[in-house]
Amino acid sequence: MDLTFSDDLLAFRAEVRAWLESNQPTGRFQPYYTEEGLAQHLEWEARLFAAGYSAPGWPKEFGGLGLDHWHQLIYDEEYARLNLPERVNKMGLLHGGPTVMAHGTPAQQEAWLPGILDNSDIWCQGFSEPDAGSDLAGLRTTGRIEGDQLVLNGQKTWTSFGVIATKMFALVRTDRDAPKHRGISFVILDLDTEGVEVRPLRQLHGHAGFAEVFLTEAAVPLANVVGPLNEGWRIAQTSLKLERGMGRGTHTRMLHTVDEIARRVGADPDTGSLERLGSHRAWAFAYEQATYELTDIMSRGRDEGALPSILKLRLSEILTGIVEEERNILGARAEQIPTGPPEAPLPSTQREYWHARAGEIYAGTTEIQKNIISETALGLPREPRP
Amino acid sequence: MDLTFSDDLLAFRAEVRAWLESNQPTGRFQPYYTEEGLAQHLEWEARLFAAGYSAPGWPKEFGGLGLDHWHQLIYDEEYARLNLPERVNKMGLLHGGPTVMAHGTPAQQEAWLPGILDNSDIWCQGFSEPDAGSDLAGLRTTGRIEGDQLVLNGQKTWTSFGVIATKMFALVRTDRDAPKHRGISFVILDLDTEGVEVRPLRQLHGHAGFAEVFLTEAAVPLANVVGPLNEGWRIAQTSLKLERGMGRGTHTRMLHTVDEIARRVGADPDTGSLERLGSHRAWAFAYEQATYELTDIMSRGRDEGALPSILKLRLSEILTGIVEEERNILGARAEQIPTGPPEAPLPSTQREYWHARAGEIYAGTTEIQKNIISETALGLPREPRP
Amino acid sequence: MRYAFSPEQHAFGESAADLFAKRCAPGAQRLSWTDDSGRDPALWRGLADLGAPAILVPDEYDGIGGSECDLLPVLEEAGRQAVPDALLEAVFVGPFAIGACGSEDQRRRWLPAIASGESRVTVALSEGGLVPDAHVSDLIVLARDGELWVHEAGEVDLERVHVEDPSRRMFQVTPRTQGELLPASAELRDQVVARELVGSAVVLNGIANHLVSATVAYAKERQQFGRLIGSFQGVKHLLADAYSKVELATTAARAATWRVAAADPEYLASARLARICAVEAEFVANKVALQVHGGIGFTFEHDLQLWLKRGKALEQAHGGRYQVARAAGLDAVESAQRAAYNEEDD
Amino acid sequence: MRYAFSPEQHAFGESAADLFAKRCAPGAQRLSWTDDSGRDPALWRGLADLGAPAILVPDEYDGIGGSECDLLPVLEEAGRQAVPDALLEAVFVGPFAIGACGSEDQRRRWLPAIASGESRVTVALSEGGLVPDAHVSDLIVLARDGELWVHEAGEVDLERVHVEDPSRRMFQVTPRTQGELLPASAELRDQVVARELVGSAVVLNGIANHLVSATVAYAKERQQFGRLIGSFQGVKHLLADAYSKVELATTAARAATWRVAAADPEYLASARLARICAVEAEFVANKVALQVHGGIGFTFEHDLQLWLKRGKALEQAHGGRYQVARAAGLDAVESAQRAAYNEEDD
Repeated sequence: MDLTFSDDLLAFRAEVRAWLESNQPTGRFQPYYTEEGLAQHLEWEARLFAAGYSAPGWPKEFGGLGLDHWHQLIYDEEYARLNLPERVNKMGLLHGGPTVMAHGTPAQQEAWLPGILDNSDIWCQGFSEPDAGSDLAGLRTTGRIEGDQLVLNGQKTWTSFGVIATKMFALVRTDRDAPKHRGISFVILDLDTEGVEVRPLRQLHGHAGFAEVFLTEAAVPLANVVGPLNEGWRIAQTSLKLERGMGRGTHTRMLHTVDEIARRVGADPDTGSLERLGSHRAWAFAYEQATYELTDIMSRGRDEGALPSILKLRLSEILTGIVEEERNILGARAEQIPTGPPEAPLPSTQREYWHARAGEIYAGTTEIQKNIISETALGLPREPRP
Repeated sequence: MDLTFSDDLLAFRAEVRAWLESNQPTGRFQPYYTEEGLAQHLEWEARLFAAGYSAPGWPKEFGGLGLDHWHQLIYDEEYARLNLPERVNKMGLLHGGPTVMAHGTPAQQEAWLPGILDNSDIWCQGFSEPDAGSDLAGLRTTGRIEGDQLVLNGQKTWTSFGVIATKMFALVRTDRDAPKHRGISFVILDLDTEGVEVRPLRQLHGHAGFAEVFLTEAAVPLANVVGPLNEGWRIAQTSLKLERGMGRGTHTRMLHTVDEIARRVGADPDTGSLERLGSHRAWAFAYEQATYELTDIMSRGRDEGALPSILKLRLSEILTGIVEEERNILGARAEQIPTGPPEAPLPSTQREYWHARAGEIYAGTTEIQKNIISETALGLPREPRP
Repeated sequence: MRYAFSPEQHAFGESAADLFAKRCAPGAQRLSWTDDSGRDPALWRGLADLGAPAILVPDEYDGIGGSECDLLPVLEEAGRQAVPDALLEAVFVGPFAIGACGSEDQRRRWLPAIASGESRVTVALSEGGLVPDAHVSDLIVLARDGELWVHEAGEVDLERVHVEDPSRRMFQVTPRTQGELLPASAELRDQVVARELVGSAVVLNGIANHLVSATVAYAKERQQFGRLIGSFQGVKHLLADAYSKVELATTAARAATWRVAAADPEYLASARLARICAVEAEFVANKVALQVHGGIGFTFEHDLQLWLKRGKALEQAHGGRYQVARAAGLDAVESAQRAAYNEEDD
Repeated sequence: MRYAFSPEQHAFGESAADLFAKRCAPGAQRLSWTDDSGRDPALWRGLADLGAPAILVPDEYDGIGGSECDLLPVLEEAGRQAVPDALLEAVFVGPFAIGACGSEDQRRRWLPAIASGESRVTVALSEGGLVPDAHVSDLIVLARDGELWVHEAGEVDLERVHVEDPSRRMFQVTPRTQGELLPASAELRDQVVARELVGSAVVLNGIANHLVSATVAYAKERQQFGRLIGSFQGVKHLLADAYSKVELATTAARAATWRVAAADPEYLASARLARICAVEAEFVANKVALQVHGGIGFTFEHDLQLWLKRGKALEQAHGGRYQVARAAGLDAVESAQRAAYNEEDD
């Protein structure tokens, strides 16, 4: 055991912190799905890009900083520590881009990756469908080969960043006769293709950046398929694994929320509140340390086993516990918001509250994670198939 | 709505209370499975019998008090209020006897019921088997018809009162070719029958009144079968329903335990303990009221629906919460006992603790109750059969 | 004993349910969100025609002189249909407060109009707290310096405070005059508090009841992995747990309402206990409902949000989750001490 | 950074595991229940031969001068095998307390014998609390009037206090003499407390780890309804939940041990956090283990009871569940206030 950060990492932290602190935007941004908000986000993204800070995890050959897992963690911690704006091209940077790097042809890489870096293209993910949520492989959107084109029909939903995206990486069924997990292809499509309609999907807390995407005879070049045709499920594992893995700055934000509760409790401490606070603080600490442990494992190239699922499961439960406690402490004031719904999105307390509860559902529900953990880590038998 | 006890019930309560208070035994009894304890219990039982208080719920024609549901509830509340000794012939009084009354022949009733009343026979239940716990219908003990005899082979377990019982009502498989829930018969056997071996089954908290019962070519008269041959599953529902229903004095004992915690918290109240106490008190109140509601429903002959399962599920969770809280309040003292194990059974705090946890398992585990509730009350589909 | 509603009570609840279904269906409620008032005068008129605000007004002031139990089915149904109106204050706590705590003169002046529905009352029992539906109320009962005061609508300034649930209308009320003191004893004020606690529990139980039943319905039609999701134990057990808690909480609230109505010596403690169960049961139902609905439940278009947000608001309103639990803990301590004292006495 | 044990630490843990398997298998442990001492001198000799009590004794007193992290695999394993011995006190808290808090003279007198295993030490840090394994200890460290005192075995009266777990040996210790004061600062005493908290967390994690793995094994062989019970989501989800909590608690305890060993500024707060996670995780594992085993787990003959009872005892020992949570809550308040102060300072 050795739980100290190396001098190299400490120096890197200082460097990142210094740059972020002196370059951070002033004031809070509007949501990215408003015109003003998008402009603010893109300006900030441009500043990151200019400084080479746009894609810390990408290899240098693709324009990234080529950071290893530990340096990325430090970067993400510092970014989260200052509560800096969400990266609007997250789906391209963390999911689509790395998948193209791993499975795309050199021509595809050359065509698509630069646009992610400089935000000339904003990417979104087209995996979920109305009837394919937890059961992702139950997707029904079809891709029909016609000459050198793939003609798409179907509906995608829960497309984060969908309202501002220009490109989507999607899973479509290209062989209807194959078993459920086969016959799926991974394809990139321009959202201005004819036959593509993007409708904003507003959430109950007012967030309106997600979208539903309707595909009606939308023709994309067959050359846009990443990896072999009908091998899309395997290809998508790259992206899904990243999604189910850690959000590298999550523990920092979690600890920050606990601090906020601690400050409120501190104003009038009583044993009941202190006991609950102590417990929340304990699990936030455990989650932070488990994030480090996963980073340690990944940086050694060792098998992560079920640890990403364990982290996802515990993360959502710890976070919902914390945000519920925030409501308890605010009491009757917990429901108050500065401006009237339904026009405006909810302010941070309520937004984070619902977002934490969403965490038990997206990227594999709590129930799905428990299935994965019990079957892979514990080796318990699968449910009998009906 | 009308939630007052009638004058008649109030008068009955006063009468029962007066009798119990002036006739109650002094001092605590030894456990019934010790020689001294059994003598103490039987002497108390004889006093109850002499006063006609032995079987309040049995019809007068069978020697009971013929009390209706509400009067029984009052009786049980008063009995529990004074924390009087457990009835050692509970299995005969509440389960075996009523089943014989409902399904037995007049000859069977005449032969067996008086012995339950005056404790010349103590009854136990032979349902559970090592491989048939939650899956009770998976029982393997067989009954082979030979002439006018039923020859039993197999093993019963978790037989409460088994070490002092003289008779057992058991489920045995009399038709191996029938589907799982068919081909089972309900039979009464004398435990001194040749081929019956009773071994005490000690529990982790030292209680040694349960038994395993081994049956090896044990021959009982075919006339001891209650109800038609191979209809035992249906017959047993009478007994199971009683078991899954309420223990009529349970709410009284639960409220008593909450009072004990309240007394300890009162010595040094802090908000954390008060909050937890308040919550436990609330659910104990809800459980008490739901017990009354079930009594109300039963006394009107209306369908109880899933209410008995709801009460069983909530009872075990409320009780384990309360006994865990008792440990929290005792802190490091929670583990202390007056005499050394493993010879002596644990004293009341620890005994009640483990007994409460056992409540999540016996008479249908928490998981089984949730299945029952979700399928009967909520109409959710069954699991697909493998 | 009889836990079921009487035929009259049942019929009263059914009439209210019909009225709510007609006036407050989710679609209509959504239209009200962008409406300045957000309140439907026809709903109030309908309730007045049913006699709801008259139930707790004594006969001699043109009321019905009924029992709190009579209003129980209406409040449960208001929760079950997420009725966008501070009914709890307008038909339950408010009329009782003025009837029980007002002077003979005050009662004579205010109660007949309250009973007829001509005059609407609202209440805030936490000092300085927001007042629901103050903008459509003619009388506002406020707690100040440990006493209850009545203000008429013209004598206060209202500032709307936006809240998460767009159906709720909450106001900061600043009186311009001193108002009229309700000359009540502490005991009578406790009776008002008990009605707020138990009424709030009843509404929460209605909300929780809907959350569970709507989710059960969804689990019976949603397929994943080639099965109805309601056939997975992972889903069934969550729902059975929530359902069983809501059932017990509902029974507890009915029993506590009876005790409150009967001025049982334990009425205040019982009201607290009922509210604790209701909050905890709704909390679980709220969690399970959204979890089992999954993504669809998060959409602004799905009506589940009406109950999700109302439930979260009422968990914290009317006393605060942990504050009530602490008070109930103290009640238990005191009652245990009394019991010990009586035993020694024996 | 490296969370895994070093090869040496791993090997040390393996050796201890082998020793425990040889000396403390459940069958052997049961025999000790009726034994007056209940302790196996060969186990202690074996541990001494492995160097366990020497790890925290500095070189200059014939110790090994190792780190708390070196003992971590041994303590985890002691929990995993439910070792019937107060190892936590004898090899972890005790040697450290005397080394860190003793005077030079005291260290010279006591540490070499502790390191060799000739002299065994036990500790009770809660004033007036029971002392584990006092009957086989040569030195007893007690907290009194906020200070730490050492008593030699011959100078105290012991009264055995029976406890639920028949493998534990607890004593009320009444000193006949004043004993020797360990002249420690409050800071040093905190370091002793932190070791008790974190070491207790590590042992609990070992217990919880066994509870989960034994239950998983049972769920893979027990059939009901024609299926392995481990194939029911109702069982799988319980186990996944418990397992994931135990995993996080284990990581937290390792990290906190590191901080304690490194005298990190947050060492005491971290030790408390680790113990909170360990208690909560073991609590869930304990519940799930018995629930999934069902009746068989309740029998006196089944070995599950060793871990069930040990776990329940350690949930309450070494600080008390809620007491530690409160202290950790206060730590969080203070740390948040410091952070706010620093931000203003920037």
